[in-house]
Formats: sequence, C-alpha cells, structure tokens
Amino acid sequence: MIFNIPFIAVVAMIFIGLYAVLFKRNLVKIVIGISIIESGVNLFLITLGYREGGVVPIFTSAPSDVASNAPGSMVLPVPQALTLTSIVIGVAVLALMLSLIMHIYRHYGTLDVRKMRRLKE
Amino acid sequence: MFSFESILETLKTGSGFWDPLIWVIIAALAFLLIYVLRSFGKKEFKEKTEQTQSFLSGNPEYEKEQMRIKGSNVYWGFIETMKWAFNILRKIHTGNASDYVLWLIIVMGFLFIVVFITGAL
Amino acid sequence: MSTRNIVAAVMFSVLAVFFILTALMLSFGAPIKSQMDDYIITHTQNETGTNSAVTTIVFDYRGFDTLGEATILFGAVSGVLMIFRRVKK
Amino acid sequence: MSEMSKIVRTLSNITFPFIMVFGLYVIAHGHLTPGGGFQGGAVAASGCVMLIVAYGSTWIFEKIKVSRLSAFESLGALGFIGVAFFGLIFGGYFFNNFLVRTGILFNIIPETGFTGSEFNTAGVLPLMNFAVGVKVIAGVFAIVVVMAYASSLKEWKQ
Amino acid sequence: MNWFETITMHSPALIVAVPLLAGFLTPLVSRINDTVRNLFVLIMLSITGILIAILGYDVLTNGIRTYVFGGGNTVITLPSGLMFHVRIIFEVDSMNIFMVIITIILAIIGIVYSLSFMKKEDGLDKYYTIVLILVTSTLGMELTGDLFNFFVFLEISCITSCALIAFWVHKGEALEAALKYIVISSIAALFFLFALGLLYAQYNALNMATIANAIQFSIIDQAALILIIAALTMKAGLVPMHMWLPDSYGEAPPSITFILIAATQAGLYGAFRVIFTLYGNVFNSINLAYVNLVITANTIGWVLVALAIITIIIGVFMALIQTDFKRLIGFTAVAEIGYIFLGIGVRLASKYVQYSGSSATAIAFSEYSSIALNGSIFHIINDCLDIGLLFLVAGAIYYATKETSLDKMGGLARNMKYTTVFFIIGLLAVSGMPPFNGFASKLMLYESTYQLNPIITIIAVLASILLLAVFVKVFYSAFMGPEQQKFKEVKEVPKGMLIAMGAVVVIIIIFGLFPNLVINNIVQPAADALTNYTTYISKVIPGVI
Repeated sequence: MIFNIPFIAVVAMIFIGLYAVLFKRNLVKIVIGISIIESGVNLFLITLGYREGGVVPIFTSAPSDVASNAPGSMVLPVPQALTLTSIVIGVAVLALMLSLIMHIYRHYGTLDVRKMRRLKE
Repeated sequence: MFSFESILETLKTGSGFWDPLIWVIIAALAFLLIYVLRSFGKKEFKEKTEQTQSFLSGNPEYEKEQMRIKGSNVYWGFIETMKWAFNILRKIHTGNASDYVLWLIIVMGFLFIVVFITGAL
Repeated sequence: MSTRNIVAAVMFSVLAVFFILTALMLSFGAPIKSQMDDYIITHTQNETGTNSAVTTIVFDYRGFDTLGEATILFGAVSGVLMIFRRVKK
Repeated sequence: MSEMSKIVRTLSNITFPFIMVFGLYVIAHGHLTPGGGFQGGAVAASGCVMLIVAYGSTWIFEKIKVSRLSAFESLGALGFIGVAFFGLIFGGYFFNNFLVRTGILFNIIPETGFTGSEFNTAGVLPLMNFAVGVKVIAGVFAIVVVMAYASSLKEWKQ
Repeated sequence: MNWFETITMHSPALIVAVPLLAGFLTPLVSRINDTVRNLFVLIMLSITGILIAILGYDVLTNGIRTYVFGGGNTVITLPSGLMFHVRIIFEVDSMNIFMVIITIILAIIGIVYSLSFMKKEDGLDKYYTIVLILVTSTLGMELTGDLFNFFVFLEISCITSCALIAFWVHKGEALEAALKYIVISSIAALFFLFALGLLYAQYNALNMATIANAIQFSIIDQAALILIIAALTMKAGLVPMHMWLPDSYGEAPPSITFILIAATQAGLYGAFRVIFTLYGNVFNSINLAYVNLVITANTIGWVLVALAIITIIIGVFMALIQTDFKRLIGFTAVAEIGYIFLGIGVRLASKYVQYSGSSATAIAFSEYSSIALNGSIFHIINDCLDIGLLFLVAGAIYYATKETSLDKMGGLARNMKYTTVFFIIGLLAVSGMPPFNGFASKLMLYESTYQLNPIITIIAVLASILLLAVFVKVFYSAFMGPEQQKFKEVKEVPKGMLIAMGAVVVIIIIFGLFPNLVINNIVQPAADALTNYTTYISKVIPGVI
C-alpha cells in the first residue's frame, strides 16, 4: 500500500487540475488546469513503466553488468515513448487553446468563463 | 457480394416487414384518387375575383407582410403549456464551459457507482 | 455556495474516491507483465540497429504514432496561422 | 513587444549559436542518447524564441516571412512521411526500416557501450530525426512569432 | 503478385497515408494558384475513395485483412507460448469498412460543396489543409487496431475540428464554441489515455485484439471501461455531454459541419468497438464461464437505453424552441444519436441466462437483439446523410440570404426552388417518413425495442413525430409565407452546392427505396463482424477459440 504513493500523487495531480477546471473562472486558469491533468497522466504512464532498480533502456551509456543481464535491469521503454507522444500532443493543444483565448478576449473583453455564454439554451 | 435479387426483397423487421415498392404503388393510387375527387370541383370558380378574398368579418384585409407568423411564434400554445419542462431544460443548458466538464464528471461517477456495484455481485 | 458547486464538490469527491481505489490496486515498481518491453529491449540492437530502446519504439516499432504526433503539431500550427490570419470584413 | 536593452541583445547574440548547436547535437544523436527530433527541435526553437524576446516581435516579424516558415514545416513533414513511403517502396512495408543491414548508410549493428562506429547505426532513424527536427523548429517558431506579433498589435489592446 | 494484389495488400496504410500526404503538400501546392489547389484536393480524395473501394470489395469477399506497420511478423510468440504484438496493426473488418465508406462519401461531398461555398473566404489553403487532416484522422480512427494509435487520431480530430469550428474568427460565437469543444474533448481524451494506461499495466499490450483476448474484467478493467465509455460517448454527443454539439455544429461553416458529422460518428464507432470487441468477453460472449457478467451487461445496456431515451427527448424538445436554423438542426442531430445508442442498449439488455433448476445451462441473446443492432448500424449512415443534407440546405440559405435566424426568413421558396425540394426530402427523411431511408432503420429500432419494453418504443415514436413537427415549423417559417422585401433579389445558389445536395438526395432516395441493398451488402456484414468478436481476435492471434 505505502509503495503506491506515486499513484496517489498521480491521482492528486489529476484532481488538482480538475479542481481548477471546475471551480476557477479565469479561462487561463482553466487551461492551466488542463495542462496539470495532462502532466498527471504523463506521470502515470512513466510510473507504470518503472522497474525496481532499473536504469534507462539505452545501451550506449549502460554499465556492462546492467547490459549483460538486460532486460531485467532496465525500466520499460514503451511508456516513455507514449509519454513523448503525449507531451507533444499537450503542447499542440495548449498552443491552440491560448490563441483561441487571445481572440476571445478581443471579442468579449473578458476572460470570465461565466460571461462567455452567448451560446446557451 | 452484390446480388440483384436482394434489391426486390422485403425488409424483415422481426414481427413485421417493409417493402417500399408496394408503398410507392399505394401512394400513386392515392394521388390518382385525389385527382379524381378534385375533378368534381365547382366549374364556375374564377381567379382574381372577390371569391378569392378572405372574409375577416367585414374588416379590411391586412397586406401580406403583417399577416406572416414568425418562426418563434409557431407552436406558441404547446410551448406555453409545457413551460415547466422547457424551464428545466433552459436551466440545464448553461453555456458555461466548466459545466460541460461537470456533466462529464457526473456521468463518470454515476457509471463508477453502477458498474462497481453490479460488477461486485 | 450555489447548488452547482455543491453537486460539483460531491461528484468530485466521489470520483476521487474511486480513482484512489483504482490506484491502490496497481503495483508500483514491479510490472505484472512485461513481455513486450522485454522483447523490445532484447531485440532493439539486432532488429533495428539502435542503442536507444526508446528511440526505437518512437521511430520504428511505433513510428506511425510519431507520424500522427507530427501531424498534430502540423495541424496545430496550421490552425494557429489560420486563426491569426488577416480577415477582410 | 518592443526590443529590450543592449545588454540583453548582446548576450542573446553570444548565446544563440551555442543553443542552436546544442539543439542540432540533440537532433543528430537522437538514436544514441536521450533526446531526438522533437526535443532537439524544441531546444533550437527556444533559441529562436530568445531572439524574439530580445529584439521584439515586430522586428522579427518583418525579418521573417511566416509563410516561408510554414513551407519549411510542411517540407519537414514531407521528409518524414517520404521516408515512410521509401520504406514502402524499398522495404515492402510502410514505415519499414529499409536501411539497416544494407551496405548504404547507418547500417551497422551497434555494440553495447561507446564504440567507434556508434553514429553510423540505426537505419532510417537519423533521417526521421532530422526531418522531425526541421519540422519542430519551424512549427514552434511560427507559432510563437505569430502569437507574439498579434499580442503586440494595437487593436488587441483593450 | 500483380499490382492489384499489391495495392490491395497495402491499401489499409495508403488510405490513411494518401490524404495525409495531400495535407502536407497543400501549403506548397496552394502557392501556385487556387484552381490547382482545389483540383489537387479533389483528386487526392478521389484516389482515397478508389483505394477504399478496392479494400472494401476485398474485405467483404475474403474476410478480415490486417496490415503491420514496419513489416515483420504479425504476432510474436515466446517459447513460453505467450503471443503478443509489438508493432502497430491495422485490422480491417466489415464494420471498419462500413464506417470508412460513410466518411469518404461525406468528405468528398463536403469538399465539392465547399469549393463553391467558401469561394469568397480567405485563408483557404490552411482551410483545405486542415480539412484533409481531419478526414485523415477520421479514417485512422476507423481503421486502426491499436488503442494508443486510436488515441492519437482522436487528438488529431479534436485539434483539427476545433481549428475549423473557429474558421469564422470575426464571429465571437464561433471562437466560444471552439474553445468549449477543445476544453471538454481534450479532458475526455486525457481520461481515455488514463484508461489506456490502466489496460497497459494489466496486460502489457496496446493492441485491441491482444487485450480483448486476455480481458479479465477485474476492478481495474471496470475502471478503464468506464473512462473509455464516458470519453467516447462524449465524443459522440450523448446526453448530458451533448452541449458542445449544437454549439459547434451551429457555429462552424456548414461545409465543415458536414465533415464534423463523420468525425462524431468515428467516436461512436469507437464506442461500438470497445463494447463489442475490446470487452467482448463481458458483453458479447455466450461462454458459460462468464455467466456472472450477464448482469453487468444488462445493467450497462439499461443505462445506455435510459441515456438514449433522455437524449432523444432533450434533443427534440430543445430543437422545438430554437430560433437559429443551424443550432436547431444541431439539436436534432443529438436526437438522432440517441436513436443509435438505443439499438446498442437493446442489444446489451437483451442478454439472458437459461436456468434449469438453479444451474445455468446457456447464455443467449434474444432474437430481436440482432435486428436492434442492424437498425442501429443502419441508422448511422441514415443519420449522417439526413442531418448532413439539412446542414447543407442551411448553408445554402445562409449563402443566399446571409441569415440564420428563423424569425428573419420567409418566403424563400419563391426564389430557391431546388433548395426547397431538397429541404422537403431531408425533412421527410430525418423524421422517418416512408419511403425515405430514415423510416427503414427507425422501423427496425421500434420493432426490436417494442419487444424489450413497449413504453420506450412509444416515447421514441412520439419523439419522432415531434421531430417532424420541428421541421414543419422550420419549413413554414423559412420557405413559406408572404414574400419579404429584402429577399426580392435572392438568387438560387451556385451549381456546385446544388450538385452536392443533389448527390446526397440521390443516395437518400436509393437507400429509402432499396433498403435491402444496403442491409444485405454492408450493414449485415458489419453487424456480424461486431457480434462474433472471436474471429477478430483469432485473425491476429492464431489458435484462439
């Protein structure tokens, strides 16, 4: 149980982000919350791939004893690759959201999410 | 893969069936019947006479522009009767972005409760 | 404290409880199964001639994901440039 | 935003080449060390963004055509997908690593640890890394230039 | 191995790669001039359509076809007997083919429409680039057999749809709709990624068939199922997560909305695939080993039925009080989504166990469940065509009069004769009037739902009648009535838009008059591919069942 603290940290990060999305009114804070959720999910993927006492799965700089008894001595590489993809996706989403927010501030004159309600009913 | 006979089959829907070709034939017969009935109409009807004027209890007829009903006034009675339902619906549809996320969270929690209870059985 | 905030807080905590329940079921530091990753680590040098297993996955074993990733960046750049275009009204 | 003081500009002039060289190093050694096209491209693009901060977005926007940047980006993306299509043509499968174990280039099976022939490995991966690096530099730079210039325009000020 | 064999073998990759290559090339091609760019886009999409036709013929005749990216053997077998995948695999069965055909039809018609609709706009090179990438992402979502690849394409479709919804940047509402859409769909996609990680931690695999082979439905699997279902139903627009849908559909350019419908249906396809294949052991298996999971399947089925009924009611009622033309059609699109989910729910809820005494002897689906599934799958394509046609008509009216509010319209039937005829056909088709295509699928849904529970059927039929009432209101206020002064010199829309709308109308009439043509040739194979999920697994993992 106590060894699941990394996963608890992941859940904490995800829900901190969700708190920002649900209860904050500033659009920029909502976007920050989405980035925090995404960091939590990335941390989750990385944490899944950890192996007790493993090293980074790169043979160039690996010590000879580690490379000799691979793969048992290396962390899982697939979650790291997935995380790389996920990070770039997050960058793209962030850029698009921020540029939309700039335009919205120009049109609405405010960043309050409660005033951004021309499309209701 | 493609068979021409399958075009003319009838669609079996469990207890019933549906064949559009029969429907088309019946519709054509119905239109023919309508035409026959229409041909029994009065012959002395004239266009552009006072026969075509609408009788508004002696009042002069408005011009066409004012006699038009706007789109939001159609079904006024129905909407007025069901006002309680429409008020609830209007209350749900707040155009607030974080409310959209809140609905996602609500559905997620509901599914968690339902599935964990039934999955534990 | 409006009704919306009360509902939000309640569902928020319910979901948090379920997430923590799920997280406590996982095992940290000792993956349950690792056949795919072991295969990749042991065969990365012979199959793709790469010393870095992560780069092997990113560009060779799962290269199509990386193409989609590049497509996402491309689409984001095109979208930003389209949003910031000069609109003649 | 307007340009900053002369100290900042001089220091950015001095550090800019080092940042670019480091970014290109990360791109080139993507198949040997942690890093790769995306990371190195991000480093190099951050160097370009430093120039925007130092010299002001309007100056950069006049110096650089954004349409040319987007053309560069599509060239990088075309290089990436082109390598994949070459894999379809030469190797018989989409995204096939058709260069490894052939006598052309990047074809050596590496040894563990630092060996003399380590750079000449990994088949088509260095090519993909380079294409992605070009793409990321151009893309991120274009995004930042456009957003900075738009935020510096007058009608965006309330 | 002649060239046709080669093209057929590589077509799953080429179907995704060709529009993607076109999208990367469009910024360079558009530097020449506009006509070359438009021709280029059309030709590339036509090539994709030809490839889809080849692949579809092959799959419908020879069965499932797989494609391994990067070559190598499909499945790695360890000495211990473990079998798994390392590379990304495209696995194409009849359901994928069905969805891909819908997507390419909508994409080509939407491009033809936008060639004349968007002629006066600027920034068109970026527009066509992003449209091509959106079509690519939709095709990829519908072809892939790998979960993480599905997530990547989901994000691509999210980003490109958001950028296209915000195309009219001078309207604040468009930006607002785009921001709402990207906020909720990126959060949903992140939850999808979290669920994917849970499945990866369990089975150390990302391939759908591998996970479906090993699925155990432990607590972690249940959590993953919940997160994935919530994310994908949000993508499909199920109530109460539907509120982004009328915003986006109403504010995007109509030619974009026509393609966005295909992207929405791709999320729906993901829900189909997850429920019926990835969790096939739970919802789809008649193996007595899974007898204790029948109650879970029934529960999920009834939840889906309830949500579908609420979806239908809310969609129709909200559509009744709208005054904006495109937003009204958006709410009716929500109602149509409800009909599709009704079929899935009936299928899941009709699973039952036969007991002899106290011991279970067999698990079976009621015979009407297959009809429900057929009707649900058939309704997908009808929904796309009908709602799409109505959006195209709305776009034509906007093109001619620069108006979307119903209060300001009136008497348009005098000047726009073809558009009026097209709207009448779309009206009758979407409200399920015979002999158009909406009637056949809705009839199948009604008949199967009636055997599950008559009250649900009554509500659905009443909602369908209300749908007709909604569109009669639209027809009266937009086309009928006395002629308006400001619409005296309104012209009929250009030929390109008329050709696009006419093509949809022709397809609608053919589907309506010969429903068996569709059901026997593509709908029934798709339903079979969904129901026997073991063939899907054993195609990539030999020796299973």
